[in-house]
Amino acid sequence: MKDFGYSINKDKQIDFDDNNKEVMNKVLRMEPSLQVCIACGSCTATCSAGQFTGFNIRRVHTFLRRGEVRFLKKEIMKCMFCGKCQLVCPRGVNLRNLILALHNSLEINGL
Amino acid sequence: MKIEGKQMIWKEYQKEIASDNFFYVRSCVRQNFFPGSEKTFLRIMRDELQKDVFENASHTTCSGIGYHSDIVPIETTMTMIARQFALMTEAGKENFTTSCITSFGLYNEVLETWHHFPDVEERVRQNLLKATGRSFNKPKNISHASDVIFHFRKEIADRGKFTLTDHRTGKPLRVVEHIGCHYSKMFPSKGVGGAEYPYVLAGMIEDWGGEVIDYPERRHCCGFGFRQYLVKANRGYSIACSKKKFESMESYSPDMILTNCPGCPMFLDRWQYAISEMEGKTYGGNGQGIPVLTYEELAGLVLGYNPWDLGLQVHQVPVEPLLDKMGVPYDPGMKFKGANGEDLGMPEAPSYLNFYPETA
Amino acid sequence: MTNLYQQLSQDIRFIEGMKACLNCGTCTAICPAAEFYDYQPRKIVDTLQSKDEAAIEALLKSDTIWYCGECMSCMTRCPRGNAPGMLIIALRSLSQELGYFVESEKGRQQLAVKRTVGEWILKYGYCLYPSQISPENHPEQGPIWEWEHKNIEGVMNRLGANYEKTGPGILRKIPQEALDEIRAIFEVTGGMDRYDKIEEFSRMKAAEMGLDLKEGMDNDYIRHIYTTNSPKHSRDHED
Amino acid sequence: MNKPVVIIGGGIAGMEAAACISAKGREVILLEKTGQLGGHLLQWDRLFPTRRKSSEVLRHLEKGMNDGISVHLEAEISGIENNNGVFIVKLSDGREFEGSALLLSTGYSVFDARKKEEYGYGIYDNVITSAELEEFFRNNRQENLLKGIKSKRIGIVHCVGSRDEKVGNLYCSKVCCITGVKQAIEIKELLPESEIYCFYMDLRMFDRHFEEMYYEAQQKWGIHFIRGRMSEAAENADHTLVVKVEDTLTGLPLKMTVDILILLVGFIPSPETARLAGMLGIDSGEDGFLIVEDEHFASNSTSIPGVFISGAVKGPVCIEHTITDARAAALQVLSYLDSEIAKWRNSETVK
Repeated sequence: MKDFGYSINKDKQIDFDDNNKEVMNKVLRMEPSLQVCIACGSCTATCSAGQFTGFNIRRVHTFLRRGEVRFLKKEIMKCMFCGKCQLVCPRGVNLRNLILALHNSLEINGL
Repeated sequence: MKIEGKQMIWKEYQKEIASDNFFYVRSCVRQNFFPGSEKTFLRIMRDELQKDVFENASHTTCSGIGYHSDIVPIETTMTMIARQFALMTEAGKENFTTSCITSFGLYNEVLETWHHFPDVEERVRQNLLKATGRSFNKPKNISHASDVIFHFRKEIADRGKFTLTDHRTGKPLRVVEHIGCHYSKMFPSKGVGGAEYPYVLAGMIEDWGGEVIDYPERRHCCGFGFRQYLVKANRGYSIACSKKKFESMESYSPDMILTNCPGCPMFLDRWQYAISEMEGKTYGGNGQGIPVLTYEELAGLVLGYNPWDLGLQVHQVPVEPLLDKMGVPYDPGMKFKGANGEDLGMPEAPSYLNFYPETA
Repeated sequence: MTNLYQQLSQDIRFIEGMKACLNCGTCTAICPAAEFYDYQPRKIVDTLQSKDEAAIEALLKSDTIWYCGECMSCMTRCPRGNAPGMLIIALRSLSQELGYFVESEKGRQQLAVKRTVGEWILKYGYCLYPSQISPENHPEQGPIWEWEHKNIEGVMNRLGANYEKTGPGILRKIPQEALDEIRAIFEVTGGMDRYDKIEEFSRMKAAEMGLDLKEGMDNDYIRHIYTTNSPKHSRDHED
Repeated sequence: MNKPVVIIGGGIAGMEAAACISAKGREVILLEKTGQLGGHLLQWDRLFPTRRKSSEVLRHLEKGMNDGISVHLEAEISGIENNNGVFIVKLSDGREFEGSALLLSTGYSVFDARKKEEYGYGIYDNVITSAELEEFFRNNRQENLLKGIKSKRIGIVHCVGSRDEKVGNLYCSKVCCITGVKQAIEIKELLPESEIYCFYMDLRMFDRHFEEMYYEAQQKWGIHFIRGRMSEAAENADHTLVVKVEDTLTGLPLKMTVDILILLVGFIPSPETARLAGMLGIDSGEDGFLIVEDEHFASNSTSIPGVFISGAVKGPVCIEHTITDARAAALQVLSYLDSEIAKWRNSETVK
């Protein structure tokens, strides 16, 4: 193969058709309350880990729902399980369980 | 796909296209990479259609590539454009036609700005006068050269010797079109057919016997992106955009890609080569590429011009498969010869792209 | 203290491109740059709309504003009549005026553009000129271009060009009076100032980076900016 | 001032106002341009948020149609004269009616989705509007629509023709958000296996029970919501559609294939309203809807004494609020006529 001095950029677009929905479905079965998330961001605003790292739990959930799971494993390690997110959620979503279920399913799926 | 739906939109976007007495300005990219196309445009207009197309040797770039790669300020570009208008005015012309889509977009953009901000126009007039002593009238009609060919597409078909059909089966050839972003994305009403379903190339394809193939990434940019190609470090973006289009059109097995803008055919042609060298992938089946043509080249083929007069030999993706389908005769031995048949050597064959079909 | 937002709002492209953004993302959805870079036209408009001086300064010094390809697909679709691509033009202008462009890898590339297209405009009257498009800097142009480049006069003659000759035609020699007029236009309208600024700020940056910068393309700084592509721009970086 | 009240437009507002005015003993002439009363109710299947059949609401409105109301169908108006508060309404077939007050309740039109060219309505086979989906439901033809669908992924696009300067409509059409949620649930009921994605900018659940319905859509039916305005749709060779949107909550562009795309089309001022308003000299706002005398306190009267307006001629409105508005309009019409009578009595006394 010829070296042109650059390579073809990889796509960043979310390709929903090709993405991994298995982890999403598994996590949603484990924690159905995630379905009622309205993405208001209250969780992220109050998040202890988010004060000190780039952790954004609202985004973690959104990425999961779009099947963009490739960098979630690294992300969820930042959560400290303090539970403030759950306390403020206006829809009563069990967000601690999101992280636990993600740990579990990413492991099972070898991600 | 319901064609009536598109026809309805096409009706909404009819633009006025002048039919004679043009002031013609050339394109930076087309002159370098498709000189035969500009030659062919003038040949069709002057020799076939007996139209008056005037070119002033002193006209220049509009500086559009510089402007869109942001090294040339808007004030400078507007004044460069004003100078072109001044040359047109001095030539006694009112119908401005340009070989370049970036220019076409900029001319429309600048006129739009002047319309909303007359003080800006006044300043440009003063600057032009100060720098060159010239003054100008605004054109009555601005067209891209493809608008003009579109305008005369039926006349061309009437004189045509070949059609966009497979001469062995009689079936229409499958053509994907690529419009070029600045043709109508900024000002939909300035382009034939608007921004979403431009008709400028589709109309030529239909009237010359082909079938227009719509594919999902039809509207995507070829990836030029000005600075995104000009600087080598950025070309991974440029090629990725074209690749996205090839991947999207591949399953439709198009016989050719027809283009509007000067830059797009160069990129759609060269990136097929680069992808083949980087990934071993070709898009036309049997190691072949998908031939990419300019509208002038296609018009020339329809009219029966010699493919090597049109400049089809300077394509990296060989066009012979298309010529064979259309039944256009050509002399392979003359492909890379000079004007008087002199030997200019032969280009090297790429590693994967089938460049010399007869030796394959 | 200069107010960056105020400076931007003097720019005609800013006036035309900035209405009121509702963050719907219709621009980002079809933006080619958003597909391949960490770039969202929506965020550009939102940042500008916030009038947050620190955020705007960061933007002017960032790689972000240099990712856009100015295809203007965003302009077709915005439901509020904004034109993020036009705002990019205004941002890049100001970034160069203030010398902020040299603070980012992608911004520094402006010198390479100026030394190629920028100088070709003044010298040849066109943005591109075949003798200058070297196969080594443009390997993707392929063997066909190598052949053309080697036989440029023969090929251009075959295709009916008026290569380097007087009178009208393809790739003709532009009359000296016309080139003088272009130069005068650049002098009068700030084009030359822009070129000088790109040169001057780049010279300072090259010194700071300890890279040699001479005239032309054959020097360390130009080679560096022309070819350096940090992995941070690509998706591989995230994986 | 003792002549009847002429109501133009026999949809929800016109019917309810006619019933209320006539209940107070005033004679009413109700003119309807089509062959049937009911307006847009005739097009819908079930209504949000109650899921009550549209025909049920229509039956209720029809109960108000008593002997004091003379209904004239196929009434195409050719001219209106205003002789110092006496209105002469002329029809193109020669019929003529006189009234002491005029109520305009000519409603709205549904946005023509073809104008959003990039969504391919009228071009791509599987792009339909929310109004068409109602037709399918009404006629129990949804199987027709949904048959042959493979993955059964359906996209619902919010704000089609609304909040969009490109088509000249800056305003919000209000009812589309909840209509989308309702239709998503209805599709899920029919096709439990389907995946439904709503593409929205804001979910404007402005009225009672709407938010609850949105909650139900998520919780019970697993309907997905992606925050981003759809930028374009393109057709695949197999007639499925690729849609492009920014998932603004991740900040990334997203593409997905759907089998069917449903466009939630909004309100536009009806051309008929504009024509009649022109005859009467009532002004319309920049959005094309008619201007009321006072947004708060005279929201059914206009700049012309004796001319009243009600319902969607004033802008996007749901059925419940249309009915309430029609009653308010009836009250304003009746008060106007009472005060006219009082003025006349006073002037008689002075004489």
